[in-house]
Amino acid sequence: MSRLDRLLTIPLVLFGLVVAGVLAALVTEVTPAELLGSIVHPETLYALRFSLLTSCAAMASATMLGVPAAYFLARHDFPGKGFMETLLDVPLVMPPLIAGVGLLFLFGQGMMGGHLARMGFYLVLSPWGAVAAQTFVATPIVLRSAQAAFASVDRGYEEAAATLGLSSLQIMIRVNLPLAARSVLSGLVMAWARTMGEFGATLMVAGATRFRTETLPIAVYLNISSGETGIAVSCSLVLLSAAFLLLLSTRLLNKPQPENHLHQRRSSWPNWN
Amino acid sequence: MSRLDRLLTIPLVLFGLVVAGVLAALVTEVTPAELLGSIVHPETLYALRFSLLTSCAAMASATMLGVPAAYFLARHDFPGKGFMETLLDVPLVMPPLIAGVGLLFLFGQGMMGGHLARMGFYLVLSPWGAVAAQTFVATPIVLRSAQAAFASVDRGYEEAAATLGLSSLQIMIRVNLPLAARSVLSGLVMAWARTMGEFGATLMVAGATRFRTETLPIAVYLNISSGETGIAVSCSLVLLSAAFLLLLSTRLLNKPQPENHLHQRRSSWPNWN
Amino acid sequence: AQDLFMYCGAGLRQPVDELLNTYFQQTGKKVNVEFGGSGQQITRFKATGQGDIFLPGSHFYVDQLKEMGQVTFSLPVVLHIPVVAVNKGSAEKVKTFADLAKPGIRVGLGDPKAMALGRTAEDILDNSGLREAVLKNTVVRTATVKQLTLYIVKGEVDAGIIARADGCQNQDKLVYFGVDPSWYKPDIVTAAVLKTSPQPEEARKLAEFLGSPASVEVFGKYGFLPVK
Amino acid sequence: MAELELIGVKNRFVQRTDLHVPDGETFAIVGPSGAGKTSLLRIIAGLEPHEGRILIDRSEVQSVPANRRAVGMVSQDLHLFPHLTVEGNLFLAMSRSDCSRTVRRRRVSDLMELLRITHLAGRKPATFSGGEKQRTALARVLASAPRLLLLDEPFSKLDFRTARYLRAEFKNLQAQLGLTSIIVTHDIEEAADLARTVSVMRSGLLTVSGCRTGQDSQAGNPVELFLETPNLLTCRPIRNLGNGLVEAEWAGGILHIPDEGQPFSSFTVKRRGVEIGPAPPAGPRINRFTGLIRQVKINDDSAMILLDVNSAILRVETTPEDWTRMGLSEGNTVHGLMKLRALEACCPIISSRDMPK
Amino acid sequence: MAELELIGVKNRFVQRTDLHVPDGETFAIVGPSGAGKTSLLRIIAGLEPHEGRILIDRSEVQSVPANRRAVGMVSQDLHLFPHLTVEGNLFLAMSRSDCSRTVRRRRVSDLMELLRITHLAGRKPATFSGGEKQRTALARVLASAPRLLLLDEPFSKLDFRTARYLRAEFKNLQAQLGLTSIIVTHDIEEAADLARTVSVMRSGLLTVSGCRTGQDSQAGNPVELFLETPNLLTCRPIRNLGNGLVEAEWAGGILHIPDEGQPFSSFTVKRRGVEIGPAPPAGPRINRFTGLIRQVKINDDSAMILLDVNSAILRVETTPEDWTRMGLSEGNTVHGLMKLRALEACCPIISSRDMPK
Ligand SMILES: Nc1ncnc2c1ncn2[C@@H]1O[C@H](COP(=O)(O)OP(=O)(O)OP(=O)(O)O)[C@@H](O)[C@H]1O
Ligand SMILES: Nc1ncnc2c1ncn2[C@@H]1O[C@H](COP(=O)(O)OP(=O)(O)OP(=O)(O)O)[C@@H](O)[C@H]1O
Ligand SMILES: [Mg+2]
Ligand SMILES: [Mg+2]
Repeated sequence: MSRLDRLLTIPLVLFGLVVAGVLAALVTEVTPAELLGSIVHPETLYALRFSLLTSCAAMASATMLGVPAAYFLARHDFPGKGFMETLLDVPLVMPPLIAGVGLLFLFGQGMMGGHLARMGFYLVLSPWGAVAAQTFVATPIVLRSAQAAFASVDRGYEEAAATLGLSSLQIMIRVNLPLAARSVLSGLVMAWARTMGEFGATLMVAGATRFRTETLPIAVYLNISSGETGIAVSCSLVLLSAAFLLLLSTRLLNKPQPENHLHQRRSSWPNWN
Repeated sequence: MSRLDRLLTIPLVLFGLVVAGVLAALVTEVTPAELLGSIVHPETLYALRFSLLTSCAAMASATMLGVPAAYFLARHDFPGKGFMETLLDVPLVMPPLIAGVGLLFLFGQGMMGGHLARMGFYLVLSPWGAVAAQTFVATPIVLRSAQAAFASVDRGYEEAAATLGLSSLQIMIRVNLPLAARSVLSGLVMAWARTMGEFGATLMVAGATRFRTETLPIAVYLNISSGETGIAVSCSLVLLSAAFLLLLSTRLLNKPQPENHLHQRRSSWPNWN
Repeated sequence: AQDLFMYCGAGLRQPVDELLNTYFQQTGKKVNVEFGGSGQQITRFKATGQGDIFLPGSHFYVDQLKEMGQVTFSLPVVLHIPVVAVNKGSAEKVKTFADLAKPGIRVGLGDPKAMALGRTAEDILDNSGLREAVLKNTVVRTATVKQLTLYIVKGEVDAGIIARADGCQNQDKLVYFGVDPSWYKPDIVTAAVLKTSPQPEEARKLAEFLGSPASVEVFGKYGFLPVK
Repeated sequence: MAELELIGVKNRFVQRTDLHVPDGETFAIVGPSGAGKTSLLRIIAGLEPHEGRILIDRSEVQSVPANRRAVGMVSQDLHLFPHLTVEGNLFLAMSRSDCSRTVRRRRVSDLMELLRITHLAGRKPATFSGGEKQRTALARVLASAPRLLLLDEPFSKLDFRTARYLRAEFKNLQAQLGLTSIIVTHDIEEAADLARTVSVMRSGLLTVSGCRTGQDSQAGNPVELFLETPNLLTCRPIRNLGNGLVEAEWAGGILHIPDEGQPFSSFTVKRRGVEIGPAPPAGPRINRFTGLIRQVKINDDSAMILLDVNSAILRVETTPEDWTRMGLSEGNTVHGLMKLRALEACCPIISSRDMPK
Repeated sequence: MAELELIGVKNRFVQRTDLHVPDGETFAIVGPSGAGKTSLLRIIAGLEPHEGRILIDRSEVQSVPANRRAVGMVSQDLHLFPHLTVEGNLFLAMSRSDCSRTVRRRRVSDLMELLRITHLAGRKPATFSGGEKQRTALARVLASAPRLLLLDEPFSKLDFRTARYLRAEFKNLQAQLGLTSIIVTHDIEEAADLARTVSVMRSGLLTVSGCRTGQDSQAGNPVELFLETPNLLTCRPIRNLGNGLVEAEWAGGILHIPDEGQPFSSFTVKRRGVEIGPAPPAGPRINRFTGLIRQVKINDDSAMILLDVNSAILRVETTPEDWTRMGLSEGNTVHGLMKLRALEACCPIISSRDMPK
C-alpha cells in the first residue's frame, strides 16, 4: 500500500471503529435473556415481518417512481427544472415526524381521505399508510442517486444503441440502466436501509397498533417510551442483524459479477506513489 | 417528447404532486400568526442557526471521513471487505433513536466518556454531541454514494494520469474526484439534507436544551410532543424553506458549469421513439 | 452556584415553562430544562449519570427510578386524569363512554406500554365491562397522547381516551367528558430529586416549588387537576 | 438497399451540402482533422441537429429519430456496450429484427466468423485490444441490418493485413447485400479501393470529385488538391522498346512509360513524381520537359503548381520550402523531369495491385 | 534521454521478451490485432503486472510505480481528462515539473502550436474530433517531459497530411531532445519512416528485425513475413542506357533498373512486384528469370514463396488463390518477371519520397 492508501485507511478505520463501538455498546447493554426474549417474542417477529414487507413494498413503489423520474430529469431540460428538482429534494430534509404529519393531513379526512375512502382505499392508520410513508421517504433518495447515475453515463452508448435501431424503452432498460446500475443500486440500498430504520413518518401515518402497523423501529420506539431500554435495544439488534444479513448476502451474491469491472483492464488497482 | 418520455413524466409528476401536496397540507395547517410567530421567535432563530452550524460541521467531518474511506474501498480488495462494507452500512438502517442510544452509551460515562472528559472533550449533552450524532448518520450516506461514484470512474484516466507522473494524491484530487464529482456531490447533498432533518440521534446524544443544543428538528419534535402542532409545523416550514433556498442556490450556482456535459457532444438529448 | 438541570416530560412543557420563569424571577436560580419523552429521558439519565430533578407526566417513571435507587426525594405535583375526547364532528354520536362501543365508531387508544394513558385506558376498559366492544372499534394505538389527540382533532378517529390537559388545550376542536373515577387510578405528575444531583438542597427546593399550591394553580390553567 | 440524398444539409460544423449516393454504392470521405466528417455522418444518422433535407429511398427522414432510420453507424469511439459480451452486443443489435431465434443465432455466429472474433464471443469488450473492439463494432452494426451504413474510420486500428481482408469481405458483402455506405477514412488507398466516389471535406465543406484518377478535375479543385490525385494524361504510344519501356508522345515530346503488357492511350503521373526547377534537374536524360507556371497554391505543407506543358496541364506538388528555394513564380518557365517510377500506363482493366482477388 | 532494456519480460499476453532500445532511438512495433502490442507498452509503462526485469538507464524499474517512471504513454483510448480544457490537461501533465509558471505557460503554448491545437486551448475534449483528441493527447504526453515515450497508434486518426507533418515534427523533436520512444502503428510506411528498428509482434511474441530493408533477414522470419519487406538484392550495374534505365547484372542475368540519377550497388524489389507462374508470364520481355521454389508458406491471406534464382534468394508474395491456381509446389521451377515499377535502386542517400524536408 502506498502512503496515500495508508492515510486513506485512517478515516475508514476510525469510522469503522465508531460503528463497531456503537454496536458493541448496544450489545453490552442488553442481557442475553432480554435479547432472547425479544427474538422469540411473537411481537418482535411480527414487527420484523411487517418491516420487511412494508419496506419491500415501499421500495418497489419508490423504484417505480424514482428511477423513471430520474431518467427523465437526467435527460431533459425545461424551464423550472432546478426548482422542481429542489422540490423533490425537500422530503430528504423533512424531519420524519413532519413528513408523517404532512402525509396525514394530505391523505387524512381533511383533504383526500374522503375521496380515497370512497375508492375503497384506506391509507391512514392502515398498513398501506406505512408503505406510503416509507415510499415518501425513500423515493427522493432513489431519485437523486439514480439521476446522478444516469447523468454520468456516456451518451455515446445511447447514440450507438439508437443507430442500431433500439427503441427508447430498450435503450433505457438494456443500455442506460445497466450502465448506471452501480450507482442506482447503491441508491436503492440506501433508500431501503432508510425505510427499514424509518419510524417517524410511519408512526404518524399508520399509527403504532401492535400486530397491525408495528414496524421494528416503532417497536423500538414504544419500548424506549416505556423506559425499557433493554428490550428496545434488543429489538433494534434484531432489526440490524436482519438488515446486516440481507445486505451481506446481496453483496456476496453480486460479488463475482464482472460488471464491477466495467472499464478496467486490470483486476486490481496498482499502487502509485 | 417521445411516448416513453411522456410515460416517464407520470411518476415524476405523481411524486411531485405528492410532495407539493404534503407541503400544501402543512402550510394550510398553520395560521399566518403562528408562522410569523415562529419565524421571529428567538428560539426558532437560534435553532435554525444551530442546525445550520452543526449540520455544516457534521458534513465537514462526514466528508473527511466518508470520501477518503470510499476512495480506499472503491480501489482495494481485501479479505472481509464485504463484511466491512456491510458494517459501514449498518448506521443507515439504525433507527436514529437507537443510533443516539448507542453513541450515548459509547461516549457516555459507561465507556469512553470518562477518557474524553479527561481530555477536556465533552461530547454528551454538548453541542459537539449534535455534531457527532449527525456525523454518524451522514457518513455512511457520503461513503456509499462516493464509493459507487469512484468505482464507476473509468480507470483509464487514472492510468493516464499516472503515466504523466501525477502523485497518488494528485490523481485522487485532480482526476478521480472531479470525474466522480456529480455522484459524490449528490451523496453530500443527501447526507446534508439528512443531517438537517435528523433529530433522533441528536436528541439522544446532545439533549434538547434550549438555546444550547436545540436544532430545528428537535424544536419541531418538542412542539409535537407538547401538542403544539401548529408551532411544530411552522418551525419545520422555516427549516424546509431554509433548506430549499440553500439547495436551490447551490443548484443555480452550479448550473452553467459545463461539467454537466462531461461526455456529450450534443447539448440536449434527442428523442428516440 | 451552578444551574439546575431538569428532565421534564414534554407534555408538561407549557406550565413548566411558565413556572420556571417565575422561579427564576423569585430566586434568581436558573434551571436548564430538557423536555422529552420520559422513557427516553430515563435512558439518557442512565447513560449520562447527570441531572438534578426529574418531572415526568406519570409517577410510573419515578417508580422505575426509585426501584433503581436513583431517587432521594419525591413529591406528587398534579393529577393527570383521563377523559374521553370526541371530534367535534362526531360529538352527536359519542356522548357517553358506552357510546364508544357502538358499532361504526372509530376509536383510538394509546399504546398500553409506551404511554401512561394507554395503561390507564386498559384499566378503564377492564372496569367498564365494555372491553371487547371498544377494542373492536379501536382502529389505532398510538405511541404518544399527542399523536392520539392529533388523530381526534383531525377526525381520523371519532374518539379516544386522552389526558384532560390535552382535551383542555384543544377545546376548540374537540369535546371531552370524564370517565367514572372508580375505573382507573389517576397518573400523578411527580417531581423527583435525583441521586446524582450535586446540589440536592437546591433541587429539593425546586421540587417543593413545583408542588406548591401556587404552582398547582398554574398547572390548573392547562387542564391539570390538583392532587387531593 | 437504399439511396441517400442530402439537400442543403448544414449545421454549425457542416456547410451546405448536397449529395447523392446511389443505391448500392460506397461513398468515401477523406479530409483533414476537424473538417466535419464525423459531424456529417452524425447528421445523416440522426444524431445531430441540422437544417436541410435528408432523403433515404426518396422519403424524407430528417425528422425521423435515429432509431427509426435504419442507418447503422460505427463511430470513431465505437461505444461497444461494456456490460454485454460480444454475443450480447450482437444480439442486442438484432433486437429490431423479427427473425427466429435460430436464425439470429446463426447470423451472430456467421458475423463473428466473418470478422474473426469468434474466439471473443463470451468476453466483454472492456479488455479487448483496439482492433478487437473495432471488429466487434463492425459485426454489431452489420447485425443490425441497416439500410445505410456509415463507417467512421472503421479499419484504422487494424493491421494492414486484417484491414485488407476486411475490406475485401466488406466489398463482397456489399455486392451481395447491395449495401449503400459512406466511409470516412484517412487512408486514401483504402478510400480508392472501397469507393467509386471519393470526396474531400475541408472546413465543413464537402467536395465531391469523380473517380480517383480525376477525369473531370479542374485545376485547384479541393478534391484534387487534397487527394494528390495523379495527373491523368492522354498520350499516343509510338512503339514498345522491348526493354520494358514504351515510347509515347505527350505534349509534343517523347516519354518513356513502363510497359504493363497491355495497350494504353493514357497514363498517370504522380504529382510528387515530377521534379521541377529553374534549371534542368539532375537525373536520367529521358522524360524531360519544359513548361510554364500557370498557377501556384501554397498550403501549410505543400505547394501545388499548375504547369502548362505545350497546352497540356500538369499538376506538380512540392514542399513550400522547396518552392521558396526555387525562387520561381507564376509565368516563369520551368524545367521538369518525370520519374520513371511515378509513371503508370492506364490499362483498360483495373490493376489488381494490392488486393487479394 | 534514456535507454530501455527488457529482460525476460512476460505475462499472460506477452511471451518472454528481451529487448534493447538504445538512447535516443525510436523502435517501432507492428503486428496483427490482439497480438499484445498494447500489453507490452502497458508493461513498460508500469500499468500491467508481469515477470522479468525492465531497466531504464540501467536501473531496474519493474517495481517502480507508473507515476515514478517518467515513461509517457499515449494509449489507444487517449483518456484525455474530460473535466479540463486542453490547457488544463497540459498544465496538469506538467505538475511534476519544477519550472516557473511563466516557463510552463510558454511550454504549453509552444506545444499547442506544434500540434496545431491552439484554437482548441480553452475547450474541453468531449466535443473534439478524433484527430483533435489525438493531437491533444500527444501534446499532453510531451508536456509531461517523459524519459521514454510510448505511442500506441498515435497518428491513426489523422489525415495523411497532418500525420506527415506531425511525423516530421516528431522526428525533429526527437532529434532535439534525444527522446527514446516506442511506437505501435499499423502503417508500415510510418514505422519505417520513424524508426530505425521495426519489429513485429504476433501472438505475444516480439520479433526484432534489422532495418526495414532487412539486411539480416532469413527466410520465413516473421518480421519479414509480416512486413512484406522488399527483397534487398545485390547487383552489379553495367551501364546507364540513357533512356532512364540502368542495365545491371543480378543472379547471372541482366536486369533493367530505373535510373535514380545516383550510382548504386543494390536494389530492392517488392514481393508483390514479382509475377511468377509455371509458364513465362505475359508482359515486357525484360527483367525475366527462372528459379526454383525452395519454400512455400501459406497464410490466411497470402502465400509466401521463397525462390532460388541462381543461388540468389528472392521472396515473392501472391494470394493463396493464385498460388493454388498455379498448381506448383516446392522443388518446381517457375518463370518470373520483375515489374519495372517494383524495382528501386538503393542509393546511398535516403530517398525523400513522401516527406517534407
Ligand atoms: N459541441 C461542439 N462544440 C464545439 N465544437 C464542436 C462541437 N462538436 C464538434 N465540434 C467541432 O467541429 C469540428 C468538426 O468535428 P468532426 O468531429 O466532424 O471532425 P472530423 O472531420 O470527424 O475530424 P477527425 O478526422 O479528426 O475525426 C471539430 O473542430 C470539432 O472540434
Ligand atoms: N484482462 C484481459 N483478459 C483477457 N484477455 C485480455 C485482457 N487484456 C488483454 N487481453 C487480450 O490480450 C490480447 C492482446 O491485447 P493487446 O491490447 O495487447 O493487443 P494489441 O496488439 O494492442 O492489438 P491492437 O492492435 O488490436 O490494439 C488481446 O487478444 C486481448 O483480448
Ligand atoms: Mg471524426
Ligand atoms: Mg493495441
